[in-house]
Amino acid sequence: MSGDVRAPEQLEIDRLLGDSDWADPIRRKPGDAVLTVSTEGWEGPLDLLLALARTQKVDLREISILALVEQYLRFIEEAVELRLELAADYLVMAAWLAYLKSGLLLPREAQPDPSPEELALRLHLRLQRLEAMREAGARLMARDRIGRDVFLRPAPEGLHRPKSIVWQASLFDLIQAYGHVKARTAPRIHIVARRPVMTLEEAIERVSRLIGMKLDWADLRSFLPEHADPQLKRSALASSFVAALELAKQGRVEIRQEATFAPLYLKAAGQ
Amino acid sequence: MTLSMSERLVEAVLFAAEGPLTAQEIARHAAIEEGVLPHLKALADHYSGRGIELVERGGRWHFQTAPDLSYILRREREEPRKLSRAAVETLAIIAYHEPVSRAEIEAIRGVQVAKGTLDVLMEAGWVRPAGRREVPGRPLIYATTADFLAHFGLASRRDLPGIEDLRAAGLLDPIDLAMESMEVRTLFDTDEADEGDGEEEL
Amino acid sequence: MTLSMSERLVEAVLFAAEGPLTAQEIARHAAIEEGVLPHLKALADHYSGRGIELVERGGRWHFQTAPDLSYILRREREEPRKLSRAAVETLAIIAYHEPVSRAEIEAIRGVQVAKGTLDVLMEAGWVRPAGRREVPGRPLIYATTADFLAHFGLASRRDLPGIEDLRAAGLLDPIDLAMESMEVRTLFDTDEADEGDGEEEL
Repeated sequence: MSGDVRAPEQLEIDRLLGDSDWADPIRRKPGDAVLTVSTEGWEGPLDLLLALARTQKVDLREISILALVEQYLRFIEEAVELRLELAADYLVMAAWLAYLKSGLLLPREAQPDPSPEELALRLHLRLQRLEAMREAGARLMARDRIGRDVFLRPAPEGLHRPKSIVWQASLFDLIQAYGHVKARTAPRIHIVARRPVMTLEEAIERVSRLIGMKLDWADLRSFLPEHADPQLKRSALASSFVAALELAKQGRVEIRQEATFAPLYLKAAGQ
Repeated sequence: MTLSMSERLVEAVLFAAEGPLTAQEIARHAAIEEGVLPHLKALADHYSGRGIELVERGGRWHFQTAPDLSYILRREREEPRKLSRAAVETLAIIAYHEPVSRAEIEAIRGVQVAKGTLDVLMEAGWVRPAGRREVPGRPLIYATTADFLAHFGLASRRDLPGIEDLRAAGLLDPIDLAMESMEVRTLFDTDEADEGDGEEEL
Repeated sequence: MTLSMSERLVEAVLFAAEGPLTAQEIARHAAIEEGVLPHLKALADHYSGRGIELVERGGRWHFQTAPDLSYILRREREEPRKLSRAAVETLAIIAYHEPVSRAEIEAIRGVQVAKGTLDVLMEAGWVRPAGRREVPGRPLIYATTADFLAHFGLASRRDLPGIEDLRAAGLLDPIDLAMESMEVRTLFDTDEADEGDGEEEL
């Protein structure tokens, strides 16, 4: 787990970040083939954050949360630039981290509740716990395991038993059997496991289409689908926010915000 | 007695072997260049008079229980028997829905339950008759026993994973359905309502 | 070394047994009235440094080959199927925190427990449902089994690598508890859900 052996995904991060602040990066040459950056290498945002934290090459207890937040936001930004489809939870985490970052940078008296230090500490503790379990798992797998390192007699004779017939079945057999019965006889309802998500592409398409129909500054929230369920709304908000940033960067929209945390207003550029 | 590395390897190879091995096979498995016969003889001496002995039969070597202690071994007819799939399913349904009648078990399984299946479960001491249902025909109803809980390591029936837990653990995935459909079985009119009732009781 | 009749019996029982046995089971099979623990200890001593060793795992005893011979014995054998990263982490979380609910596993990993992960661990015989947590919703809780200890060569859960250090560092406590003990003012008495707040503020 530790040491200098660099996981492929870590090399990917180096490549992606292309910056010497964190670790000896592998610089991307201009004209390189398309980068293969995806979030599939990670099991969710926390996993990605932990991988990023490791690139700081210090004890996890000493990592800089602010630097980590910046790393994550840059990763997401790069991924967005590369027009990669990001799962909603990565964007939600990005939004939360952006909030945390602004909190950490605010003067002390203006800090909201709960304090950003507390939120940062929570994130820190979560990363420590995940890392601890990851290491524990690795150490567990490295033990002298039956069938790999130590061996039993393959075909013991078996012992005389007090009862003449002993029936064998385990709890797993039992609950598995019940699962089978239920799966076999229950009415088939196919539930699409995929959560309702608005992809970045969809959001860009939607925001750029709607922006043309708005004459004046319009709240970002007015671009969201009205009758969507709460899950899709969360995803749509996050995606539309990133879409707005992307469109602003392309010079197609203007963004205005009255104050920190005030509503975001969008307008088609040049109107 | 301190064993040499070669003797230790010969001992371990014989212990973990699927069956009797020739000296050549032992040497190969233990990656020993020199002859293993002296090691085998030393080990056989060492084990003499113990609970286990090392013996040679037709040029092959193996460990066995000392002959005077063989009475502790299982006799052939005592093979522990694995419950049939039908029996495990029936037991599971009784455990989740008890008390249930045979007709109710069949409705839930969607397959007929042979009389012998319930007999096996009762013989194993896991299922008992628990009175009669006060409906026309007064069918016998069945429930699980304290032995059942003990055998499966459950404090109570409420500790059985619920449907949601099974789903989350992947145990409701119809993986084996292809296999199932190949089984010849009698389909009953499954009354889904029955199932619902049972679940509520858990 | 000359063994007593009782020691011979204990040795033979363990040799012929199909799985690890508790001291009680050994006494019953060997028909020994007195305690077998002294015999087990004598045998374990006798086998130490040999090709085979007698070990105690979770209160049950079994013979296995000596771990230092693995490099020879492992040749020609197939590696057991590798666990996925998700399964390894889930197993570690259950082992170090047991008993633990699915939601608690998810809180630590930051992702949902995929279908099939718990299934695989239960099928391997390493994890079992261990009752329900007496909180609203009565979630099922999971724990490890004696087979888990045997497979990973642990005499007891106290032998889990680094568990004392992790406990001392508070890394096995829930985050809320850790926050409190750090005497940080906790305004939100909720758990991980706090994080969701951020995004509403956009």
